[in-house]
This record gives sequence, C-alpha cells and structure tokens, in this order.
Amino acid sequence: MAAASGRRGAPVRLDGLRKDFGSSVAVDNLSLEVGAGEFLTLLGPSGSGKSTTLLMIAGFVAPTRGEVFVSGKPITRKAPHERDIGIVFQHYALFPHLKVFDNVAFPLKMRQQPAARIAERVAWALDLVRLGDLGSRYPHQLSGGQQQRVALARALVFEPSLLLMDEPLGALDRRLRETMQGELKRLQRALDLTVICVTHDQEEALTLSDRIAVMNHGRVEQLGTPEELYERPQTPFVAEFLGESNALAARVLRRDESRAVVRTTQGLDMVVAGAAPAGEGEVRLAIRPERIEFLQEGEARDNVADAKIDEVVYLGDAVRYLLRIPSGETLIVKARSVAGGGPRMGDAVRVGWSADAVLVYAGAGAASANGLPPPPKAGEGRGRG
Amino acid sequence: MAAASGRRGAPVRLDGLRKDFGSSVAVDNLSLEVGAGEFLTLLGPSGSGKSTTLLMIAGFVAPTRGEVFVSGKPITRKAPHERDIGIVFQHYALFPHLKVFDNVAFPLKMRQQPAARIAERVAWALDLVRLGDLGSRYPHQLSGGQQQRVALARALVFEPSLLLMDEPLGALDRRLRETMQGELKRLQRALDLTVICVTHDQEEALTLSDRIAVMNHGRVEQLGTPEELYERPQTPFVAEFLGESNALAARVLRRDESRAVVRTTQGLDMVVAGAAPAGEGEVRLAIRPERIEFLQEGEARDNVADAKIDEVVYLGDAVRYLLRIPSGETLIVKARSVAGGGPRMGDAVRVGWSADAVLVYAGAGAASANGLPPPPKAGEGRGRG
Amino acid sequence: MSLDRTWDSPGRSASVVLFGLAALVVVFLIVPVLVVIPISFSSSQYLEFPPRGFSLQWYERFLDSVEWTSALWTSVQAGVLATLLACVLGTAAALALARSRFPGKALVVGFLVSPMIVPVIVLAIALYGVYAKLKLVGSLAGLVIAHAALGLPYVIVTVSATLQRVDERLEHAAASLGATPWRAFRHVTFPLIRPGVAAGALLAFIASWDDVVIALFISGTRSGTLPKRMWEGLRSEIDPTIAAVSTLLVAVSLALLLVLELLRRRSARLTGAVAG
Amino acid sequence: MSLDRTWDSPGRSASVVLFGLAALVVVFLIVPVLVVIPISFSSSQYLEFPPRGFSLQWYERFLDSVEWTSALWTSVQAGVLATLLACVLGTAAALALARSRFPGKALVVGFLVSPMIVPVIVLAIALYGVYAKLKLVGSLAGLVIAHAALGLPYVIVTVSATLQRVDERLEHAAASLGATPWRAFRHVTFPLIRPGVAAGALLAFIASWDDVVIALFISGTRSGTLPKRMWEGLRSEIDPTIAAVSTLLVAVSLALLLVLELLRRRSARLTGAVAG
Repeated sequence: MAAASGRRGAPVRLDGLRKDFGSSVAVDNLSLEVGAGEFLTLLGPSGSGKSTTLLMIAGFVAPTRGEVFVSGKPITRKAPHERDIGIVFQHYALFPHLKVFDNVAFPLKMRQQPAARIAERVAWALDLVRLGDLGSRYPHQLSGGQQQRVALARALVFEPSLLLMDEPLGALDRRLRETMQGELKRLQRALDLTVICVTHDQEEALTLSDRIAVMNHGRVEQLGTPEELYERPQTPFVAEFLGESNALAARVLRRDESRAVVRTTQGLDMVVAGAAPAGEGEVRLAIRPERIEFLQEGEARDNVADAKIDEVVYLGDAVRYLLRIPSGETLIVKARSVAGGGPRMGDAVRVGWSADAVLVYAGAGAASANGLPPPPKAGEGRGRG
Repeated sequence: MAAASGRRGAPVRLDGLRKDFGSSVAVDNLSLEVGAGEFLTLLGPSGSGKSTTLLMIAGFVAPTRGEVFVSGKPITRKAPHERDIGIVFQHYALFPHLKVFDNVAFPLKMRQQPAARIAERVAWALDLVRLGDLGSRYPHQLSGGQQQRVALARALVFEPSLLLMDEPLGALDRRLRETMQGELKRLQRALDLTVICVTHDQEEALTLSDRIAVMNHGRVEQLGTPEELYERPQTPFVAEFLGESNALAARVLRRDESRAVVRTTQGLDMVVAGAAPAGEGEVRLAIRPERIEFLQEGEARDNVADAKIDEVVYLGDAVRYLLRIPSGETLIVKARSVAGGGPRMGDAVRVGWSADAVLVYAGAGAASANGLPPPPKAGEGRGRG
Repeated sequence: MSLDRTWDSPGRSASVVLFGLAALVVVFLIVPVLVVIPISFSSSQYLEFPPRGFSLQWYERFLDSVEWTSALWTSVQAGVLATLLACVLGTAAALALARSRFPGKALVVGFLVSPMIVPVIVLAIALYGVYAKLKLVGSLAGLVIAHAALGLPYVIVTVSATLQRVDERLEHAAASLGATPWRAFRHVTFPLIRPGVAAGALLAFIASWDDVVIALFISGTRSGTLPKRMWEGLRSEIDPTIAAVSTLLVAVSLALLLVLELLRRRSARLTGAVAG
Repeated sequence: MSLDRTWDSPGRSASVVLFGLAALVVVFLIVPVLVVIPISFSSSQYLEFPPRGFSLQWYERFLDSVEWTSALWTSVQAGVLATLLACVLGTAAALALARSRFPGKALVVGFLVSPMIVPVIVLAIALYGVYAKLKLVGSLAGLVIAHAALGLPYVIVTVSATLQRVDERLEHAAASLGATPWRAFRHVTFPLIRPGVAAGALLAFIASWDDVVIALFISGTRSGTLPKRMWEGLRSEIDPTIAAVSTLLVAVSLALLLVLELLRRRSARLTGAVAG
C-alpha cells in the first residue's frame, strides 16, 4: 500500500439542506453528520433525493436552503472546483483522450504540482489500486473493473478531504462487484477516508457502509448501521427496501406489556413480541423470509401454520419457497439448501416463526406491496436511473 | 391467464454446431437436446460461445457446420423470418414508433392475420403479461419491467414453437428481477413453452432453468439441473462460475476406497470423501463457503481448523467472513446472520467442514483464482458484454 | 440514479456569448435580407429603403411576366424532382453503406459525397462539357440530374447519421417476428429514419432551389431557374421585381425549414426523444 | 453478452445497390471532373479531350499571370481567415447552445444557421446593399465576414453534433478534480470535440473556397477570388488555364478532406471509437 498519505478524511455535516425544483421538493430539510473516516451510504429508490443531495455536496446543485460543512467550515458557496472533494462517478467518467497516467495526474496538474511530485503521487495512487503497470493504456483498453479502479485512483490522488461515490459498483458484473466491494472497503479503512456513497442497491449499501441513511421522498427514513436497519427497521418502507419482507395488514385483538395477538385481514392469528402500537388497532406486519422455519413433526414455535408449497426457487446456497397458508396468505420463506433434499413444489408442510420475528408498525393498509410476488406490477415504480 | 394457446413448445436439437470466425472457433461441435416445454439456459462468461449459439438458432449467424432441428425438422437453411421463433432481446428491442398494441400485433400483421383475430390475440397476450390496459402507450412511456413484459407478449403472441431469450433480466433492477423471475417461470410452465435462454448471470440461470448448460471456450462444460451443477460441479470452472468456492491446490497423501487425505500447497491437511483421482497426486479442491461451519467448543467435524477473522461483510440474511488459518490459507465462510451476535473481525474461531463438502478435481494448480478475494485483479477478464 | 443534467452552472456567461454572436450574425446577414422584404412591398418605382408606401406592384409584375413565372415553374420542377431522386438514391446508399463492409468502402463514400467537396464552378464547367455532348444542356432532365447529384451528399449524410442511432437489433427483432427484409425496412427501419430522410430532403431541395452557378451553365434560356433569371435581371437592368423574387425565395426556404422542425418535434414527442 | 452486430446477412444485395449508385454518380459527376485533369496537362493550344501530349504549359501560364496568382492569394486569405472566424464563433455558439436553456432559443439557432437556408443569391444581393453603404465592397474584410457567415452554420452543426456525444459528466469530473471552467474546457471538452471542430472547419473552408456568387457581388476587381476569376475567364475567352485552375481547386478540397479523415481515424484509434 506504499507510503500512505498523511491526511485523513474530514468530518462532514449537512445542516437543514433543502432543494426545490419548481414546486416539488427534492430534498427536504436534511441534516446529517458523517464522522471523519466514516463510510456513509444514502440508500433509496430513484426520486428519493439521494442524488440531489450528493450533487449539492459536490457543488453541482445549489441548495435552496441549508449549509454543507466540511471539517467544520461551510463550503456551500464554493464552486465545485474549489471544494477539494473526490468523486467516483457512476460510469467512471474517465477522460477518454488521456492515458491512465494522465487521467490520474489530472487533479495534480490542475493544482500546478511539479512534474516529479506528480509522477510520485500517480505511482502511489496506481499502486494503491494495483494498476501500477497500466499507466500507459487508454481507458477504452481497460476492463470495467480496471476503469473503476482508475476512477478511484484519480479521485484519491489529490488526497481530498471527502470522497463521494455514485453507484460505484452499479456498472459491474455481479462477480466483479464482490471483489471490488472488498477492495473498496479495505482502501477506505487503510486511508481512513470519509466516504459518502449514493446507491439504490441494498447489497452495495449493506456490504460497504459503516452507517446507512435510507431516504424516501427527500427525507431520511432511518439512519443506522447495516445490522440496525436490517434487524430493526423502524418503518415498513425500510423493512422492504432493505432485504425481502412478508408484508401483512392486521388488527390487534388483545395485548399485554410484552406481547400482543393480531389477526391479519385474511384471518391468520399471530403472536407478536413487544408492545404493539396503541390506537385504532390497525397495524402493519413485516416478517423476514429467513425467520420462518420449516418444522418437523412435534416442533413448536410461537406461531405455526400449515402450508402448501406453490413455488420453489433454487438459489444455490439457499432456496426460496412461496407458500400458501389456509387463510389465503402467501408467505415467502428462505431456507438454506439441503443437499439433495428439502421440500418440493406441492408438498404440504408446517412452518413456524417466533413472536419476535414479526415487526409491527402502526397504520392501516399492507406495508406497500413492494417486492411481494403475486401482483407483478408491484415494484415497477422503482426503476433504475 | 385467459384462453391458453393450443400449441405447446417444440423439442429442439442442436447437432454438431460449429462456428468459426476467421481462425478462431466460437462454437465447437455443440450438440444438445432441449425437450418440449423445457427451460434450458446457456450460462457462461463472455466469449464462451453462448451468444453465437443463440444467433445460429435464430438464424442471424450461419453455422460453419452442424444442423438445428425444431420438432425434428432441420431449419438451418431457413431465413430468420421463416423460423417461427420468438426472441426476447436483451434491451427488449421494442419498436419505439409503435404503440404497445401495434408492437404486439406486429408478428400477426406480418402473417397477414385478419384484424379481428389480431385484436383478440393481442388482448390475450397483453392479459398474459398483465398489461391489458396499456395497449395505447408508447414504449418510452413504460417502465423497464413493463417494457420487458411487452417484449415477452410480442414474442409469444404468434405462438412460436420456441422462445429464445438474451439476458432477459439483465437490464432490470435487482428487486424487479426477482418479481420478473417468478412471472417468467409461471408463464413458461402455464404455456408449456420451450425456452433457450442465454445469460452470464448465475442467479438468473439458477432460478429460471430446468437445466443449465455451462459453456466455456465454445464447449459445454457441464449440463444438468441447477442442483446437480451446484452440488456436484464436474470441473473447477463450473464450481467457481456457479456460486462461490474456496479453491485450493493440493497433493494426495494417501487414499483408500472411500476417502483420501490431501495436503494443500500451504500445508493444510484435509480428509476428502470419495476416491480421489489417480495419477501424480496433484489435485484441485473446491469448498463452498456455506459448507464451512463455526464450531462450538468440543464440536467435531472431519476437518477442523483454527482461524482468525480478517473481514466481516454483513449481507442481511447472511454474513460472509474472510478467515485466515495458521497454514496461511484464506477461507471464505458464509453463515446465516445471528441477530446481534456472531463472530467479529479479529476474533479467533474454530471452523470445520465434512469430508464430502470438499470437491476434488484432477490436475495441478489452484482452480483458477476467479472470485477469490486477495489478488484483486482476479475475475477481471469476465467483464460484461 | 445518476448525477443528472440539471445543474445550475455556467448558463449565464454562455448566454451572453450566444446573444453577442446572434447579434453579430443578425446585423451582418439577417438585417440586409430583411431589408429586401419591405422594399419588395414598396410603391416606389426604384429600389429604395425605407419604402415610401405599400403596394404589391412588384409581385403583380412578377406574376404577369411569363419569363418570371416560367422560371418559377422550372425551379419548382427541378427542385422537387431532384429532391425525390436524391432521397431515393441517397437513402438506398446510406442503408447499403451502413449494412455492408467491403474493401474500398471509404473510396465509394468519397465518390458519393464528392459533389459536396468539388467546387461548384468546376462541377459546372465539367458538367457543361459532358452535357453538351449528351445534348442535355438546356433540358430539364439535365438540370434535375445535376441538382440531384448536388443534393445526394446531404441525404446520405443525414440518413447515415440517423441510421447510426437506430439499434440494429430492431431489425433483428422484426425478422424474428416474421418480417421479410423489405417489410422490416418498410415497417421498422424507414419510420425510424424518416426524420433523417426529411432533413436530407430539405437540404437537397434547398441545394437545388439555391443554385445559381450550375443553372447558369447548363439550363438553357427556356429552362432557366429563378436564381438564374434573377442573375440575368441584375445584369440587364436594376429591377425591383428582384426584391419580390428574393422575398419569395427566402419565404419558401423558411417555410420548408419550419415544416421540417414541426415534423421533427412531433416524431420526437411520439417516440420519446431518441428512437431506438 | 448481447446479440452482436456480426451477422452475415443482407450485405450482398446492399452492395449491389451501392455499386450501382456509385457508378451513376461516377458517370455523371466524377468522370466530367476527372476529364478536366488530363486536359489541364495537355500540350495542345485548345480545350480538347483526349489531350494530344503532356505539358505543364497551363500551370506555367497560371503562375506567370499576376491576375491568377493574386486571385489564388485572395482565395487562400479569405478561406483561412473566414474559417478561423467561423470556427471560433461557431464553437462558442455551439457550446453556449448546448449548455443553456432559455425561451426563444430555437429562434436564435434559426438566426445562426440561416446562411445555410437563405438562398445565396439573395444573400449576395442583400450583402451588396449593406456593404456598399459600409464601403466594404471590394475589401478583403468584407469578403472574410461574408464567407465566415457562410461557414458558421457548418461549424455550429458539426460541433453541436459532437458535443451531444460528449458526456457532460466528464466536465463535472474535471470540475470535481479542481479544474476551473476554462481549464475544463481546454483540457477535457475541447480535445473531445476537436474532430467536430475540424470537420466544421473543413466545410467552412470549402464554403469559402467554393463560393462564386458572393464573390462576384462583393469582391472588387483587385480582390477577386479564384472562382470569380474563373467565371470572368469563361465569359471573355475560352482559356485552357481554366482546366489547370479547376484541377488546383479540386486538389486542394480533396487534400483537405483526406487530412481530415486521417485525423479522424487517428483520434478514433486513440480514444476507442466513441469519445465519452
């Protein structure tokens, strides 16, 4: 990793950022602190305001209100080229007419560094991304993963106080993505970089981030570590955007301090842990598919249901089942694959899940149908782009 | 699903197909049978010949040698428009100047069907993909998933004897992809379609296919059901292309009929099941990350190792660990996530795996480094495209 | 979701530069041309600006003169026929060029677009030499062929550019759906390249409508075009009818441009901006 | 991996159409032009084909004549200066147009490309009127301005087309890396649109090099261009020097085209076909 840089990432603070486009609010009073050396991801569907936020930090969009602080100093009135922020763009935005070396040297040339210093820094940056020997290639002669690493080297070579990334792995192959995830994470830790990353890809967010801010309609729905968000999503939106969920609408039948019994609209009764929200009694439920287990004869759980297997999808290390239970609900269940075994399509099975596997939210209506199979129009709104 | 069609998919046979481009062989003596109503996927990296094979079946590329049979009749000399094969193209290739209705009606108009019949069939096809009410939109007014379904309706409306698909889900969002996978599969079963699909995405292949042909260098490396390929890959290439694998080079120390003991190049001894290949004694090993388990004090397995956790990647329903064992090897281990628990970075742990979790292949050298983290240049060759 | 194209930046200074330029061009080109228009409606007997009163006398004189009206008719005939010829040949050539690969292709392209490169006066002299032998001088056919050749490069260039943006997979899709190559062209390719063909047609028509030099050499007295007749008019006497004819020439060119722009917008609206 | 573009199909019939067309154009346009070349090397005293013997007499006569050489000098000066002016203004205008959005933008574009649409004879008449008042008739400056206006639309069109293919994110990237707007233009945008600027420059030069009509109107006797001098030469006597001048005109146009093509290929090779 050669002579590491002396600088470390700066802390960043967004203070009441707001952006209106005409009469629509793209980002609504967004405040956020990112610690020095932290990797924070803005995760959300398109139109959630995450890209606009990134553009405001980078200086390409002027906020309607609010202020961006880097190392405690406001930068909102600076032009993009004065901000000292490295950006890795979605499709890398490498300069096609410049060799790899000159691409990486670009920010140093703009800063009028002496040639010797440039050569040394570029070599350092290319070594950092393990492309030391490709300096004389043109970008179009590189593979997608190599281009991505050149973009990274170019964004890091001038030791910016902050690194922004826009869907950094989106253009890569599934396989390559896994390799690059590890590499990115390692670099970020080694150089102690402050990174703000924008993505709509939950896996990218989970694997890279120290903390994730899930955005929706210009606001942060929840901010926390990947585990916090996955295990304890605070809204149905977060539960479904991050990982798969069985979403059900239900009514509270009775409750005590630690438990409640709810009945879904289709008539399935269920024990749920924790104090169910007060009020009308209408609630929304979410259950992670991997929290539902197939039960052997005689095994018991807080909640148990008989079911028929409608569909079996083999995923290699896991299997996803679509079950129909007598009340009419469809449940997604995800289990580890059992070599040469496991239930098959059409089988009658018994499944169970514990009371604390059920997440309960106040409010009527099924937690939006996103990601749930039967109505195939669901999830359409969440296109790329 | 409305009045289903009377026809079902035809059986397809590829007989000794070969295609040379100049001096390079794109497809090499490929023979394959696809049953009526079967979903077969050609899976492979770019340059493996899978796309050329699809183009030869469609009639856009003339084979150098060999014959394509549909329903037992040779079609190799027919022009593409005489072949009666439906194709779903990678980016859908919808006609941008025609409304959805006219896009779907196109093949019927080309066949000079009467207007009433066209209206009826188009309505059937649009209902099939649940887009009945969008006939008067233009393609650019639809979301990616809707466009995909229009392309499907258009390829199915003339009841082709065979449906070809080129990376059918590649342009969709991860979330939408899961929804469409289910829908595609359901349609294929309901209409009893014969489908040949081309993809480089292992997940697409696993979830959709009845059988998968893994291609490499113009040849089929292995043909079988998703489970067969994942559980019993016959070559290191298949083991690594389909799912993740720990690849190790080793030498056979001793063997009997049912077991053998091997020693990796770094000096880790391991018991493996089955008769190890005869010969020199040089073998290649592959172990699925999810077959390696964390052991409690006192638990035993065929193979056991102490390890230090180098890296923890949280995936939501699972966690991927990178372990370093005393002999120096790095192992990837994938385990279900344990709410609020599980080993952490830097922890010392004990892991174990059974003898039959180790796949053994003849031949020297580590099964190519693809997908294995430390040298990050690995896996680069497998770009998109 | 990508960093999109809506940032608020250098718009302002860009607009200043743009307006400055537009102003320059307006002063040096548009104003002189605009001056011709009021003159053509003048009630005066002389070319003068500003005109003293309004009258249509020069347009009446234009319409009453057999010389002028027959020149107009020749211009229209030559323009329309040459445009048709250039469009058919140019579209075919563009398609053939886009879909085939052979050695010497660059040379063939060079030949096809050479009328755009060879100085028009050289072309005129050369054509005159050949046409004299073929007895085509003074014939409408000769003029149409020469003007079609002038327009051909425009059609080839615009159609080729449009073809580049049409995904070849659309033609594959049409074939897979049962369309013969001709039907695939008629129902898929042609509708998608129509904007390019229309733009090429406009440029080809204007090349013909505009041409002075070739018309002077190869159109005879009976078959003179409007610009040729204007040229001769300027030689003999200063006739304010010229102003009326100029106005007419400009009006036709602008009207065609307007029609083209409206067609383009409609097709962009229908197909969602970029076809393919 | 997509269904790629290497299928074996309709190439053959396409090539037949193409060769037919090329043949037509060759017969009607290229052959006449080519005939001029041997004639220019003829040892005969008259315009005749095929020439009887080889000599450079007409080239000698051309170089010995002050009239011809000063016309050549005027053509070169006007061409180069007009091209420079058109390129600077046209590139600035194309950039401003691409990066700004304001009401009436279409109208401004219309003004800027109007020299391509307004018939050249009308333009010539109108310019003569204005230049007469500004005392620009017969001056090199007048000719340069008029020719720059002729070339401007070509530069705007080609540069705009190239700009469209340059990813705006590259400019964002340059800014994020510390480049001021001017440096981002100089080091990123300009190198990427250079092929478009070069193509526009070629077309602008040829528009000037080619022009007969405007030169006839606004260049005086002292400042006549080559095409104007040719025109006058044809009027007075039939002089085989014309053949030599024609050959020269064509040679310069072709040489420029060739240079442009070589530059384009080199840049395509360097940047991997499509920039951005």
